[in-house]
Amino acid sequence: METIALITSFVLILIGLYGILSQKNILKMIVGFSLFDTGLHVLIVTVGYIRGGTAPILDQVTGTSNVSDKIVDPIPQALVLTAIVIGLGVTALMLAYALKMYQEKQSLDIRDFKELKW
Amino acid sequence: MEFTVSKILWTLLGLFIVLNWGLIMGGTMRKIVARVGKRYGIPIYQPYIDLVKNYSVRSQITHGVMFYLGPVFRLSGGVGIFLFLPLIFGSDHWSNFSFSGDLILILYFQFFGMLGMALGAGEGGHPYSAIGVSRGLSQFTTIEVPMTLAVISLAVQYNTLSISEIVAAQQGGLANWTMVTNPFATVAAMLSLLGAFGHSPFDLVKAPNEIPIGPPTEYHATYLGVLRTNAAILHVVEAALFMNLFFGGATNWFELILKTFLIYFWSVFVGVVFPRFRIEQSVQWFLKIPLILGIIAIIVVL
Amino acid sequence: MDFISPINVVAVSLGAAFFMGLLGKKAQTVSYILLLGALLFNTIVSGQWLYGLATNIIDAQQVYTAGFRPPFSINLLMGLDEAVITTLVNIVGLLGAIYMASGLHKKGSGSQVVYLVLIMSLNVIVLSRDLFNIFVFLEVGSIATAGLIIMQKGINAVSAGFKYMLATGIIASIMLIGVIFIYRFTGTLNLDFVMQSHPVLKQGALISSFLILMAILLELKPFPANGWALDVYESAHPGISAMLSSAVATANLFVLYKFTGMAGESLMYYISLIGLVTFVGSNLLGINQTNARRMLGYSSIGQIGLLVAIIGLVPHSNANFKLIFIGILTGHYFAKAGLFWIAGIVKAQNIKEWSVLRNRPVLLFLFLTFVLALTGFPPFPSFWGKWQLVMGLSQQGQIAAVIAILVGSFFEVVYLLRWAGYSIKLEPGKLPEVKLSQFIPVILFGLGIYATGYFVSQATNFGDTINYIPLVVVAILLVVDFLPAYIKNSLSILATGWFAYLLIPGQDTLKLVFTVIFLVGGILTLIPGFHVKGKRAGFYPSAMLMFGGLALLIEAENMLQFFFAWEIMTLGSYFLIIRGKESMVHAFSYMLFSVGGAYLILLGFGMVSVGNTGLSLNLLSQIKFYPVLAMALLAVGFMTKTASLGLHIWLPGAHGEAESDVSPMVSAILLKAGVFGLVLLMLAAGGEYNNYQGLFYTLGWIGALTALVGNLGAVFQEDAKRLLAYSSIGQLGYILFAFSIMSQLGWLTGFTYTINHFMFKAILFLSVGGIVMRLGTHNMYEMGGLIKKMPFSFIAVLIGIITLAGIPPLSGFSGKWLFYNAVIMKGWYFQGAIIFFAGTIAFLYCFKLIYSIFLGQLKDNHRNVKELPFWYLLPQYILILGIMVFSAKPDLILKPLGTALAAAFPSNPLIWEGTKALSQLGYWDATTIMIVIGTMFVILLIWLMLMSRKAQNVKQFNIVYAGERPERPELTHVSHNIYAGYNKALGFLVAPGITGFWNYATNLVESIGNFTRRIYSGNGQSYAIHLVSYIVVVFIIYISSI
Amino acid sequence: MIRNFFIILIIAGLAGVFVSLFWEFGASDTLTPLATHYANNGAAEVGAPNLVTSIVVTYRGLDTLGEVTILFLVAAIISFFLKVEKKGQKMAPPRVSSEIILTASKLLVPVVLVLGIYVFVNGHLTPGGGFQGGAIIATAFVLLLMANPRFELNHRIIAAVESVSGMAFVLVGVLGILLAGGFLDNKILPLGHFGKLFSAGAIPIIYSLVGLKVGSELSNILSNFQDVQKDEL
Repeated sequence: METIALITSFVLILIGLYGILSQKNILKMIVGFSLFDTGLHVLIVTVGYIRGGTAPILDQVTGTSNVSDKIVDPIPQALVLTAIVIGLGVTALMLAYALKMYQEKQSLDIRDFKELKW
Repeated sequence: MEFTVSKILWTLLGLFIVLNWGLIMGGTMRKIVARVGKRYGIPIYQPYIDLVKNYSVRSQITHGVMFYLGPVFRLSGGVGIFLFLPLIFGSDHWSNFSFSGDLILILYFQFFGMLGMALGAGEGGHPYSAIGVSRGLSQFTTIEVPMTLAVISLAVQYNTLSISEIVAAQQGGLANWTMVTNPFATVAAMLSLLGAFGHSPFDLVKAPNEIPIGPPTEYHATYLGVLRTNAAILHVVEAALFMNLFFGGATNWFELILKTFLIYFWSVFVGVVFPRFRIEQSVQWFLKIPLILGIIAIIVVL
Repeated sequence: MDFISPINVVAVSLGAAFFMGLLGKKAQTVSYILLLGALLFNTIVSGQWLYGLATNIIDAQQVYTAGFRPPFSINLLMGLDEAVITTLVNIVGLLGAIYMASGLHKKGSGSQVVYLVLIMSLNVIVLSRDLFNIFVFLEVGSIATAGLIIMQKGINAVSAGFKYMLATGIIASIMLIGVIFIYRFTGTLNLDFVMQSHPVLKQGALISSFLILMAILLELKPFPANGWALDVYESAHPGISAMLSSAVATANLFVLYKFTGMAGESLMYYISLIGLVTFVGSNLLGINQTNARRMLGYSSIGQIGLLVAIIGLVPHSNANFKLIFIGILTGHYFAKAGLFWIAGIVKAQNIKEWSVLRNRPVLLFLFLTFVLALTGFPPFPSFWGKWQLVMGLSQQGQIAAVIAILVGSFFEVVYLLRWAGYSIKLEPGKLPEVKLSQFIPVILFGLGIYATGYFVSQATNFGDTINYIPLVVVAILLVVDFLPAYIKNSLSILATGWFAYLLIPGQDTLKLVFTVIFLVGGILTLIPGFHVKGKRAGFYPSAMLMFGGLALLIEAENMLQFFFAWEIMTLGSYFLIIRGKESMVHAFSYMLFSVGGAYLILLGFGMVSVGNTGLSLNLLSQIKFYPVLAMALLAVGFMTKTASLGLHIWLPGAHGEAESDVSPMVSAILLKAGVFGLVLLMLAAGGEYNNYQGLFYTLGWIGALTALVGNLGAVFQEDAKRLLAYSSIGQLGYILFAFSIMSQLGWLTGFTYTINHFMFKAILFLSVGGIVMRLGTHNMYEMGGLIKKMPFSFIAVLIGIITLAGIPPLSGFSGKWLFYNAVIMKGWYFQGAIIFFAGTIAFLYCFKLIYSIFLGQLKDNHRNVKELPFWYLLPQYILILGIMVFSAKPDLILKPLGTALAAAFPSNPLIWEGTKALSQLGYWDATTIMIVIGTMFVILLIWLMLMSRKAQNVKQFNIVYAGERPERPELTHVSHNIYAGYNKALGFLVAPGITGFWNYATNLVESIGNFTRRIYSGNGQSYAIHLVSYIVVVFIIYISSI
Repeated sequence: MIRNFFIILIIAGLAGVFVSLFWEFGASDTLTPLATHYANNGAAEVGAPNLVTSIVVTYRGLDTLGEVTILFLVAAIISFFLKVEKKGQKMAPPRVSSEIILTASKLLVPVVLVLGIYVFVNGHLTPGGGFQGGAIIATAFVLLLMANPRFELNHRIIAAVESVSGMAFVLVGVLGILLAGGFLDNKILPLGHFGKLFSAGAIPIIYSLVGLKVGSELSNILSNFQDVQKDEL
């Protein structure tokens, strides 16, 4: 179970990274980023997985006291929430940048933005 | 040592003798040169006539103070060397003021006259003077190198810089002369002496043919007289210096006269045989064989 | 007093930020005021804590959130370190906001919000102890930065911003992976708990901590994975660049410092390596920059690299670690912010246009302050930091690191000082009007850097032994710079006299010689300044900087004082030299050689301190760590000042092009500073019976060859002042040679030469300089015949060259005579012969000098030049008096010197019988010689005057000229290339081989830089690739090590 | 070509890094001590059945504040970055959306809004919370925009909601310092009866604020993009 998730996340991250590093089109690079992030999020959740654990919400199933052996680790889930939001923000800002760059040069090719060098 | 009246008088007497000998020797040499050149040549006493004439010329001009002082410097140079040089070994009277400085003093005092002369000539404002001076100085720098090496070699050999002690060390027969004990130094020094006396092949400084006698171009009348006087004294004194350093010094006036004559003749002899060097040639020449000899001279005494 | 909890920084900032969002377009002034208020509040909070913690009113405090203890909730720690860092961050934040007032106004509350949040986030990452929390606020920070970058209009900012986002995006993800796995392997996110569990960490945890540290390191822009940062520095609003370089970098560095606890020792090693590579590499590439802001970017990255290296190199337990770190950090912090701000004021991109600063002297002063602070000159914080760093590293035996640091610093010096030179010398354009809001922050930082410098110095070991009086004098002169020259001149002379009065009494004989040369010489060379009309802005502070430095050099007792004085003196002389019309290039090369030398000295001192305690200069006599090498380094360091062979190429230009009265200062006096250093060194080496024979033998040869080359060079000069400059090289060669002999006679020779050179070179440079001033040309062949116009100068020069040439009876001969005896006794015959040869060569240029200027034919356009001004002649004739006394009675000086030297050089002393000096070899009686020659000269003069009383003066052209009458003096004045024949014969000896070598070296460095910086192709994607590959490479190296 | 090869090489390298990292990783059967503490005492300490929420809002409240700030930042940046001077811009001819979308939007928007509100109000009881709720709310605006491209979101109101909720959030946090154990402590209000809507102290309030804030911010961002497109045409 966790291995599958793990490998998925792993593959997602690498694909995303490959996209960032190889795609010339800025939008595609941003997509690469989203993949990268998604992979990360899967990873985080996986890290919090406990064999046979259920969602960390106290209800009839779990009861309210010493539930530590019934649930999965809530912390990574809390973290992933944050991570997702941050990823969202970054992506939004990147898109804004892409928009602006397109307005400036009518191009989305990263290679066309080389005024500054050396 | 003290400046007693008698000491001063003795010195002046010595100076007088040296001057006369210088004049006569000069005349003789010119005679010899003339004869080598199949000419009759001047009478021996010609230098006296020149001197008298020069000192008694009426019309005289000057180009300014330094021009005026030039000859004075020059003559002081000559006389000074005389003063600091012990002439006759073992004689208190003829050792002049040599107590005030040693060999180094003499080596460096040569420059005194040269510099003054150069400046005087310079103010003369004649281009040839400047050219002559520049050539003279250029040649001089390299003449001095083998000479210095020789002197150092001597100083090491005798472990002293005092001339009288060097002479003392050479007493007691030909075998003790530096010429024998330290031939390389002697040869090196004798070669640089050629340059010092400025006869051909090292006479581009005065270049008698194309430039009217180089640095002294502008000098005439009394000035020229002073310069001639100096030349006479200097030749003897320089020769005497070499005599003291390499040829066992002199214990009496006759020995001195003989030795100085031979030493001076050596330069004249070379002069009549060899053609003249261009300045860069002479400069380089001294940095070849003489230099090497000088170095060897030092290596042997190490 | 009750302390405001640091959490309020977050609360207030965010509250204000959200409120500003409410204000919207209309009330921008209100929101701006709100912004300032919030920033001020932050500053007060952190400042208050700084005060409290520094004065131990209060202890470090933990701030718990959500009412739970860590590890269950996030906690902040406010300790002294945090207080310092946050204060720095908040101050620059506040001033930056003031600086960018107009920009923030234009962009509206949005930009102000972003700005405020940025500062807030920096505070949090410094304070927080929770890994994930730090990650979050790092993200906040980088997004805010990405927002601020685009405050600047234009495509450049936009694309730079995008590159920035690409990079930080990847970095953040890497860090996140690290964090999550740290949690996985240690079960906590709290830094302190992670560190506690560090010893038992498994490999996985090590790798995750590696990733976290890697991320932080990448945030700190390691070379070469930093192209994105450079573009940002270049294109963002200068205020923002300042913020990134000062505030953000500072905070991130602190985070790195916090995290190092998680890293094993092995990782520390790599951190230091990364830092060093960055420092050297980035500065190397900086050399080729022409765009000021990009250059500053390179410099920033370099400095940050250095700080990273320090974090990695110096054990944090080391008592001095924090001092070093703060010293260099603050130096960078103030200077970089200041420079970027000035860049915003100047607007000019190309460094050559920065001369506009000259329109605002205050601005120029601040600019120079910051540049010098970056290059690590005293009294700035970075100087003390660097000093401590080098000392500390040397004691750890980290010589390689020291060398790397010095090399990097040298590269930085190269481009920073070139820039300074441009802005001082080039023709100024028009300065855009300066807003007060922009001006104030720069001034405050200017003051701040001096204050910090002082405090750091007091914290440095032995730093309290530094004497600041000379700097105070300089400061005063700076303040009264508006006064007319003669007042400031009198002030300077008074000050120098005062130094002399303080130093001379009871000074030991050897130092006394130098004291007199430095300070009395200083007074004498200042006198001509009275001739100058007007203000002469900036001259006197520089001069007093130099003389003050020299004074400090004399009284230095430990290595720190010595090095401090050395740098001060260098600085002053640089500003003096660069004043000359054509001096920019020459001053630059002078500075490069000086700084290089200074670094060698620093390295040497470092090696000396190894295995010894304290810094006393006496330690030079007990070097434990590679003594010979250390000695050699120090010697070479000093020889850069004495312009010995190979290190001499700066001198002719620097001395030749300097102002008329500066040349004597730098030539007659300043050069002796190097000699002074050598003298100290050789004494410490143990005098006659030392263990460095080989070294001194080499120095002897170098000295001899220097003399030869220097004098030959002088012979072929047409420029009077350059001729003298070359002659200085030669003379200093003699001096080096004489001291290297290491015997009593040798040292007497050395001192005689030193004293003589001081006197005659001052005379010559004063008169020649004066003449150049009068005629407006340096070329001797354009002069001539001036003896009629300037008799007094002629006499002075005559005396000067007679002394120089060593002709009896003047004191030059004393030197020659001693020299011969010393050489022959030592057995250095061949070196001696070379020196003698050099000496005869001296005649050539002496004659050329005096003849071409004073004799020969007077030129038509000089027919009515006047004699030199009184203020130039006065010092000359005072010195001539000195020469005369020294010539007639050398025993006055040489006898006491001999006794003083007897301690170090017991054998074969010089014996005095009254005025007669006896050595083993010979004898010499200066007084008698003087009398004999004097009388004889007078007599002969009288004789000649008797013989030729009727001689009448004739006109200029009345000469024996083959019946012709020359039309123009030019035709008859033989001077140009007068030694052509000599040149043909020996010119090859002065073929500019050494200059060629240095040019080659320079070009090599530059081309390497040029080639390397191609990696910054400008393609943001490539930068991303650099990042990732950097991680991979470092990882591979690291993993293979554990 | 070489470039791509190089990239692949690098990525392989990075893969190596991860492999060496994942190697020791296997899902465990027990929680970390930290998590155990939350699991066992969370209910008592914070009083929220949804442990994730109690961690997000209380234990790690500061992070959440950071997140909110990030969204806020992004919104602010985009608004001044993409700001378009309202020069007499030429409007493209309005694109008429299909009947379905129009009706659907009319029908759904209120429902979606209610759902969103429900999600963040119950964030401490059930899965979900401020961010999720906010996101849902934002989708409502997306729907509106799709239905009617001309739809003008009132920036003032959104900004107001955004800022006010943000300030309130901070205020609650500060109250935590004043009234309870520390910044963002939720015990400024009684924990109430476990599992009821009005329980877990300040959490419902905070989460509602977050919800409003996130919702408004996201919609703000969206509308900004929308504005730009408008004037692109």
